[in-house]
Amino acid sequence: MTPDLIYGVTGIAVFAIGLVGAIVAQNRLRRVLALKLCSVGAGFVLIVAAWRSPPDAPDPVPHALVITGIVVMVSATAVALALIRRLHSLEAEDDA
Amino acid sequence: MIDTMVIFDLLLAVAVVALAVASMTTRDMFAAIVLFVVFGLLSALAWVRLSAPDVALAEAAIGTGVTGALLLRTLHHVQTVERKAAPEPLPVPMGVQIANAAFCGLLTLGLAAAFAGAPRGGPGFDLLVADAMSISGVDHPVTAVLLNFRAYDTLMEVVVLLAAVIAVWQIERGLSDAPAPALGEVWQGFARLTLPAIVVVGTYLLWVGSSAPGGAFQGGAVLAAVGLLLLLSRLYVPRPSHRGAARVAFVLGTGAFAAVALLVTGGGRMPFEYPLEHAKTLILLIEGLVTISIAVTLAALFHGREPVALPERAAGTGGRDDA
Amino acid sequence: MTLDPLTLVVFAPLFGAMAAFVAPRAAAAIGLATMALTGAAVAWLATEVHAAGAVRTPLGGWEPPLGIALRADGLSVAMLVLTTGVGLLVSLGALDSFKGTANARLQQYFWPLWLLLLTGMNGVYLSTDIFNLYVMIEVIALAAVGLTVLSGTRAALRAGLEYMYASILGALLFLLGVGFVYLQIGQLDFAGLIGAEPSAAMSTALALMVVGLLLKTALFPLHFWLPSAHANATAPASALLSGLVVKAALYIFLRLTTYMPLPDEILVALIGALGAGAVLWGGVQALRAERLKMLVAWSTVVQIGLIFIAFARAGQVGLTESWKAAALLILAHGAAKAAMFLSAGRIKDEIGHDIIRDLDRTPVRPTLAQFTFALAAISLIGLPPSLGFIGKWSLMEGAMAAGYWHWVAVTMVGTLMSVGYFSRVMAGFLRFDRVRAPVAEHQGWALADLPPLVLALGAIGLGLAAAPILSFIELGYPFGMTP
Amino acid sequence: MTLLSADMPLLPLFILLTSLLASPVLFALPESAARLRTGINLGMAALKVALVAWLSWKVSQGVIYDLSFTMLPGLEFKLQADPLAILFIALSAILWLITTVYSVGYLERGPHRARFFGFFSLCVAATVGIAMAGNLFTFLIFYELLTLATYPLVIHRGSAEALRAGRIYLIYTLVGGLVLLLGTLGLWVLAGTTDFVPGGVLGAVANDQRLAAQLLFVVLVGALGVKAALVPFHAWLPIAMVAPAPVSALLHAVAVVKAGAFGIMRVVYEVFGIETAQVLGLTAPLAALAAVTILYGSLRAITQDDIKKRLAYSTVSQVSYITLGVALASPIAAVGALAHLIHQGLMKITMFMAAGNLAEGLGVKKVSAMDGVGRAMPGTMLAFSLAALAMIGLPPLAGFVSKWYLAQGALDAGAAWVIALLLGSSLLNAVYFLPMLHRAWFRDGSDTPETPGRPRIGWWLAGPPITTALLVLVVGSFANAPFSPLEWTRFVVSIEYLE
Amino acid sequence: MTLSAFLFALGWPLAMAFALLWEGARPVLWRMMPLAPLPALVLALLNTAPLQVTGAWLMLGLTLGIDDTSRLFLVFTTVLWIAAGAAARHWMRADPRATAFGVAFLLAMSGNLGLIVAQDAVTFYAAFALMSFASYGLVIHTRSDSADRAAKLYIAFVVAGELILFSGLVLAATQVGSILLADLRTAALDGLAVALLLAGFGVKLGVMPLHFWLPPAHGAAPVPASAVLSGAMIKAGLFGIVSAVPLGVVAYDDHGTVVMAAGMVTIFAALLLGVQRSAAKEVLGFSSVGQMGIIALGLGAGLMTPEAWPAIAPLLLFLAAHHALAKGALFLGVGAFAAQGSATSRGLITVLWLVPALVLAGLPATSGALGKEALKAALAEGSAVWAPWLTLALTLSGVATTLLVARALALMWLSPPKAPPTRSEALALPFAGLAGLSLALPAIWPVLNPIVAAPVLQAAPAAFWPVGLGIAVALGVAVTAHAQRIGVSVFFDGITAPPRALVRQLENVWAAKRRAARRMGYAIPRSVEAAAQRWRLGQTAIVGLIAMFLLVEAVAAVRDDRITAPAEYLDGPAATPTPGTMPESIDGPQMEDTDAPRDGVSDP
Repeated sequence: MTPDLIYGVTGIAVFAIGLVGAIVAQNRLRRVLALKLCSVGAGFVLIVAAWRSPPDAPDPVPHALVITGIVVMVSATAVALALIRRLHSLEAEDDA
Repeated sequence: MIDTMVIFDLLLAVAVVALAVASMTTRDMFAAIVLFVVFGLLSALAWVRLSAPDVALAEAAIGTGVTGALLLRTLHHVQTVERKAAPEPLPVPMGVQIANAAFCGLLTLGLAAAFAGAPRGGPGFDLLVADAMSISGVDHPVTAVLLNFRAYDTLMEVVVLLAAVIAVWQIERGLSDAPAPALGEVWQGFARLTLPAIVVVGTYLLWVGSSAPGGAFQGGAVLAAVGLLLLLSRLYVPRPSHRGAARVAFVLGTGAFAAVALLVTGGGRMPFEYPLEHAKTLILLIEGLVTISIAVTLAALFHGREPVALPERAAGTGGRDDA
Repeated sequence: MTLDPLTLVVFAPLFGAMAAFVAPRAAAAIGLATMALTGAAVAWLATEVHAAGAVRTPLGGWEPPLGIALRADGLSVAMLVLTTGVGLLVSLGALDSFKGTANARLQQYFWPLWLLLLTGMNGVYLSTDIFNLYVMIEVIALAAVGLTVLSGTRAALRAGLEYMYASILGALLFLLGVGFVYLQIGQLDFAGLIGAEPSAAMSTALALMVVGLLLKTALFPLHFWLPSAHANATAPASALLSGLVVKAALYIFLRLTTYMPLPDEILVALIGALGAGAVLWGGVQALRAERLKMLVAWSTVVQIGLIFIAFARAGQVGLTESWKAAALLILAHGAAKAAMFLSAGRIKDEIGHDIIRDLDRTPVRPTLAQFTFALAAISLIGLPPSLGFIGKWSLMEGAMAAGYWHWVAVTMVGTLMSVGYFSRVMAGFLRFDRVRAPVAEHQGWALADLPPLVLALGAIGLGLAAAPILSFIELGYPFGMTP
Repeated sequence: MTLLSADMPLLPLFILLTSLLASPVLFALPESAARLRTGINLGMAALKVALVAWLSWKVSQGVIYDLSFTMLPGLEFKLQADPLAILFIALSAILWLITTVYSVGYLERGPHRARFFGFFSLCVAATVGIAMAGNLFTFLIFYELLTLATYPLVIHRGSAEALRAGRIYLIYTLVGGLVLLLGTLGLWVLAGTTDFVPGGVLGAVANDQRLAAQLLFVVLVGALGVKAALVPFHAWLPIAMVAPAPVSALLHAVAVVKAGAFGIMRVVYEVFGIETAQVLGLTAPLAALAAVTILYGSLRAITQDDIKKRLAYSTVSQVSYITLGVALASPIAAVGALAHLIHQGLMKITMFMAAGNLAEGLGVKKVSAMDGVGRAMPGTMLAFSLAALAMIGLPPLAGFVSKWYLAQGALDAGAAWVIALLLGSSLLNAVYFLPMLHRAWFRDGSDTPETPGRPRIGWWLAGPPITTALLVLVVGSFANAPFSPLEWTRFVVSIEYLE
Repeated sequence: MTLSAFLFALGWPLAMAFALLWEGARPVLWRMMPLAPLPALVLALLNTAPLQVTGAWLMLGLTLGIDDTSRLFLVFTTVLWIAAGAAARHWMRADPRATAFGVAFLLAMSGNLGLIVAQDAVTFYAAFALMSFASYGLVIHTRSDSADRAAKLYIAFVVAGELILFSGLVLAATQVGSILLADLRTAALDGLAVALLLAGFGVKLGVMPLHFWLPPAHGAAPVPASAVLSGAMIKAGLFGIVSAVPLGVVAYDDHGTVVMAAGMVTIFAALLLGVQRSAAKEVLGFSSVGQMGIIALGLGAGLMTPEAWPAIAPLLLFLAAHHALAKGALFLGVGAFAAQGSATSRGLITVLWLVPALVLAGLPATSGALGKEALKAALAEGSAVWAPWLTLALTLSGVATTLLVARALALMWLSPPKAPPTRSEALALPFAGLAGLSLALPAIWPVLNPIVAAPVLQAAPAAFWPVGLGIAVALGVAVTAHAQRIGVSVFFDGITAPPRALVRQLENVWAAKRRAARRMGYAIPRSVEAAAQRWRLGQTAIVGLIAMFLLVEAVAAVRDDRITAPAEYLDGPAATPTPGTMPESIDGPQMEDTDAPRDGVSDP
């Protein structure tokens, strides 16, 4: 029962939850949220893979990759949210 | 000792999963976002447990902090801009739901099995990185990877950020300044007080990045928080005349990064191959500029629309200037 | 300065994008200059590849697996040439299409986004690292979504959001796949993949990455986002999206399956079956489509399916050959579809709508655009001597030689359906008895008609150059083939 | 300067280019530039005739023209000017010139002239390409090009009816083309080559994979039979009659149906080889199919009141003479078939142009309205009558010559039934043509309102049919002269049957 | 077997004839009409061996008897009379002059039967005359103008014929010094006598140019009478020649030439004249003339070359029987056809009618073909000069007959003959019986007399084409004639109308179906696509595909037949190279160097 196993399974679970959310959710914001969960799940898997049982230091490369992933994800999220906002405004115009 | 840590790990894992489920199932969107923020912080905690403090910092600051702020801002927009009740989404037939559930279950099982069957702690880049650290120009391995070994990825990551801000400006182009969330009076005072402290923290994070956990992204995120606060507290109101400067700020990090990458080829080197003696300087320079860009960009992403001169007739009604 | 073309191919559009963003008023000029520079870089690269077979640059001097290397072989260069060439022509078309003050703002955003898109695509074609590919497809995704919603209409935004979701999800699936790859072999470069022992983690990684890519390339039944996204974008954006962007994911798929072969014959057949589904379903939808651009978008679904059939047509064993058919079809579709979308856009601009059944009710006949449309259709249908024909020929030849008659049958049915839906459009162009007003034949000629015409002629004429193209693609043995 | 040397190895290419390059120029010309267009048209057509004459001379002297260009590994785009090709090229070149003259007159002041002449040129280019194709692959390319180039011509009028006809035409021919693609691929897979070689390339395959070879034959002939209008693939031809008269003339006399017949010829002689085809037991069914088509076309023609439809069904019937001659597997019959390729072209184009003149000048489109038209348009109707009599097979007109050889060939091949078939068909020809002549010359046309006054037919319209009618007379009367179609045909057959 | 038996057989119909005069007996007698020739038939069937009886006191020394030839004649003649009687019974049911007909019919029957069993010239002549003159009543029965004319002509020829015959017989008997026919036909008669005999019998036979009476008479007589006239009575001429002329004994070249030429002319002239007639029965009459032409060919050959006669004689006998049955059937068929009320039954009768028609025309394997082919073979043994022409003529006679029969058929439909009111099916029975017999003749004949039948059975198989050609020409002519009658365009409209209507109907159905299909073709994809969007099936497909991939791969892993990485990549770059010292990467030489195919699977 090492942390990597625990958190690896956790990561996969989070990814799966996110995936379910992404394909099932109808609310636009929740779909973004779900995708973000997927991203965190993928991050878990990479970090777990980088983990070495102490005292060995972990592999830094996956860490760098996850950081990149986080930044990429926030960018994508921002664009998606901007789309949601704009679309909402336009649909509101329609209603008015 | 081990046992308690395992219990802690287990509890944390259960909490993370539970929060993830909760954020997906809670009906109230606001609650879902809050749950998500908590989930993000706990995930960051878990990553600390996995000896990944840099990632944890980045996740807490960007993945959770900035993302949460973006989500809340959007939720605010969606909830304040009046529109008729959205059409009820049509129900999906039971068969499709069952199929979804079955497939996802199967998929999860498969992923878990594959994960369980895979070697862990196996040979990665550890040895390669260790060998190359001495000539990387920095002391902290993650920073070395980010800004030297895989600098190309990082450059492209910043490009993604740039693409995002361009896309966001493009998407929300011409939108009038719809009511944005603002902080109350008390909080504005609080903001004034905290701002200098945050700037210091951010700069520090950037600086330590070369030798200890921290770096451009984390620092940028923290500095972006400054921007958020400025925007929220209306201490800074974007104006059309600031656009040029903003554009420059957006591309500053990317441009510098790319330019350095190319310019080093002047010495008969490969792109990104910093001369050993100047490596640390160059990396710090790049980091600094990238940090600025990241901070400004994240703040701009939060703000969303490009600051434009409002046509008088359309003021406050959500009209478009380019229609 | 030891500048190498590989780096330049990626960096030139990047700098161009930044410059165009910073100086919006000069965006068009910067954009064109950048296109020219990129074109020159690609040409330079092509000569080097031609001379050396394959060229590579380990960035930062760090060799893989620690570092990232850029590598170009015949296939990469072919894709680059397609991207740059089509891109250049579409850019020229865009110049005219965004004329006028109302569109000035569009132009300001079009150029940086398009150049970033180009950066991403060029990066994909030169990449040798799967994580790098992930970042690249994200660059592409964000820029592409930006272009999709350029028109700012409600339909475009809805489609763009759906596209965004699909894109992110596809990328995340890919990312998780990357995670599994690292988990298993501790490396991320192509060379590391080659020697990997089969294992559950690698299989899972392959499944995740392949499905992620299929989602991004919109193979039936994952095409749900494509038709409305491509049909509702502005014409130059549609041309880029349909002609180029889906090809990036397709290219990654092709590369990946070379280094990580699909572990079972059934999967190859499954991919082919999905392709067949795309051909048939896309064909049916195109036959019933009401709008011209929608029809063209569905035709993209069909063509993607065809490319996957080409991939699967000879089974796992014949993958070496299948590649060529797929590559030829990719090139053919890139040029022809871009031409078709541009001309469809021109027709829509001139007539004022693109309802197919009312195409013959207008006295305005943008002859040249219609002619271009027909030429592009010739390549897409696969009539000789177009490049599409050569691709289809290779596809069917391989399938026949291997005795896979079902793929031949599907291809033929698809071809017939394409005749059906394109002739619907042609009938609308050529019918005159529903118009009272005198028909102005050459009305609506414009400079903007030229780029699509060149593209369409290219799609047809390149069929004559299929042999050199094929031999060029094989430079550097992208398919691991021995001559 | 080797290009311009005495032998001019690129001569076939130049011939192809005369019309291929004319096409884009004609497209680009504004609608109003009528004179320039006419000039280019006639100039190019005349140039082509001259080049073809030169080429024929060279080929008759034994010069071999063979151009090829690799398109895919092992697969070449190949042009060759063998005597068989020359036969077809010469036909298309001469008739292009004549039809161009006619079209200029016919389309005077009509709409879409730029488009019309552009596609017209393209159509001729495709025909030349088909003639010179050195392998089935190249043939396929031009075959499809022909389909595409003729489609806009068929729907030139842009009416609903024209579009319907165009759609049917397109469906038939494109499906045919697709099947031809399948057949070409099959040939490529089976034989490893698609080249046209006198004596065939499938001899070995026919032994090993008899069924596959037979299937291939069915596929190829079926595909080509669409354009050759073999029953049951003929339905598009009468429907395509909505096209303007020059198009009909070209479709029927030169381009489309002949392309199909020519393709069948190539397939039988140079893909399978006549011996292999016989060994495979394929010629007899083909002959039977041709016979059925001959009778069916004639029978349908009798009942048609629309002049062009009657002519169209007549084409269905007459073109199958060519197929029949090929299928009889006798050198003499082959002479008949090849000669008929030319003769039928001349006869049918005359009749279609004459029919066009009737419609233009008098508004007469029905057989029942033909009363007295002979007096109203004597020149046109003389040409028409000459061609009709030639169709029936009266000596010394062209039709007689080919029928004579077909009959002889039938006896040579031991297929006496063909004689009966020919007699029957000639009888039917008489049944549907003679009433037209009777009406035209021996009935009073007082009840047709358009008759009074001289018809508005200029020499641009009247000249071409008269010319072709004279040619009908000449090629029949001087059949044995050097360079007559018949003589050339014998030359071709001596090659095809030598192997 | 005694004289009384013969006398009964001959006297029975005579007695019936007289009994008919008594009104009360008529119904019974009419009902017995088919039985009138029965005794003669029984006589013929029972006596398989030649037999001769004499009644020296009767006439000039009555000699009756049966030999091989007469027996066969008697058989088919009686059969024909039975059938005709059966038909007459119904045909005459409501006829006011039925009695007269019946008397004439029975008298003629007696005469006919009598002449066959007669063995001396006088008896023969008497019976012959009885038959001939009694037939006048049959010919004139309807009393119409045409019947009158026909009867006049008939009687004129009969008279002349009887005269000539008489003189011939007399002359012959004088020369031989005996009135026994057996003596006449074995003696060397002089040319004149033979000429007279030939002419006299020729009148009855109807060979040109002595045929003029025959078609009108056959046309005018009621159907049952026509049947016997054509089937039985004209054979009397043949029988007479065979019985009285010394065939096979002396060569009569000139006579033979004339007869043969007449026969040849007859065959074709009958065609030319026959097709112009406008009544079916007249045409059939001409057909009879033509058939007698064939007989004449045989006779002529026999006259010229006595050696060939033994071979020819049985064939002529066979042909006579063949013609009697077939032609009788055809005549009765015309009657049966006329009696039918509905088109359907007429159609049925027509189909049945085609049986004797084709038999007559010489469809291969029928009696007509067999007889003619055998005759060809036999004639080939005769004059070498004539043989090819004879062969040709015989062959073409098939065409001629076919055309005539076709003409008759056409006329039957176009202008159906009148029939008295009667039970329509009653007339069909005798017709069908005769038709069947005509078809079965090749099987029956050997039973009756194997020796006589032998050459027939050995005949070469016949060609179909004469009949086929005849049919084709007939069809062509019919079509043309019809077309001309109603106008060419009307005609073509007519023949294309049903298929056109069918096609139009199909087109309508097809168009309706197509419209429906088009609607569905538009609606279904749209709704399916809409449902897919609404139910977000694309999203499901994402997870579905991944799951499917994983499943397939798991199964493949379990089966352990996975496709592994390409062979030549395996010896690729080192797993953990150090930075800066990595000479190779994926575009290193490892890919170019190996010759192995990329896939490890197909490695040979």
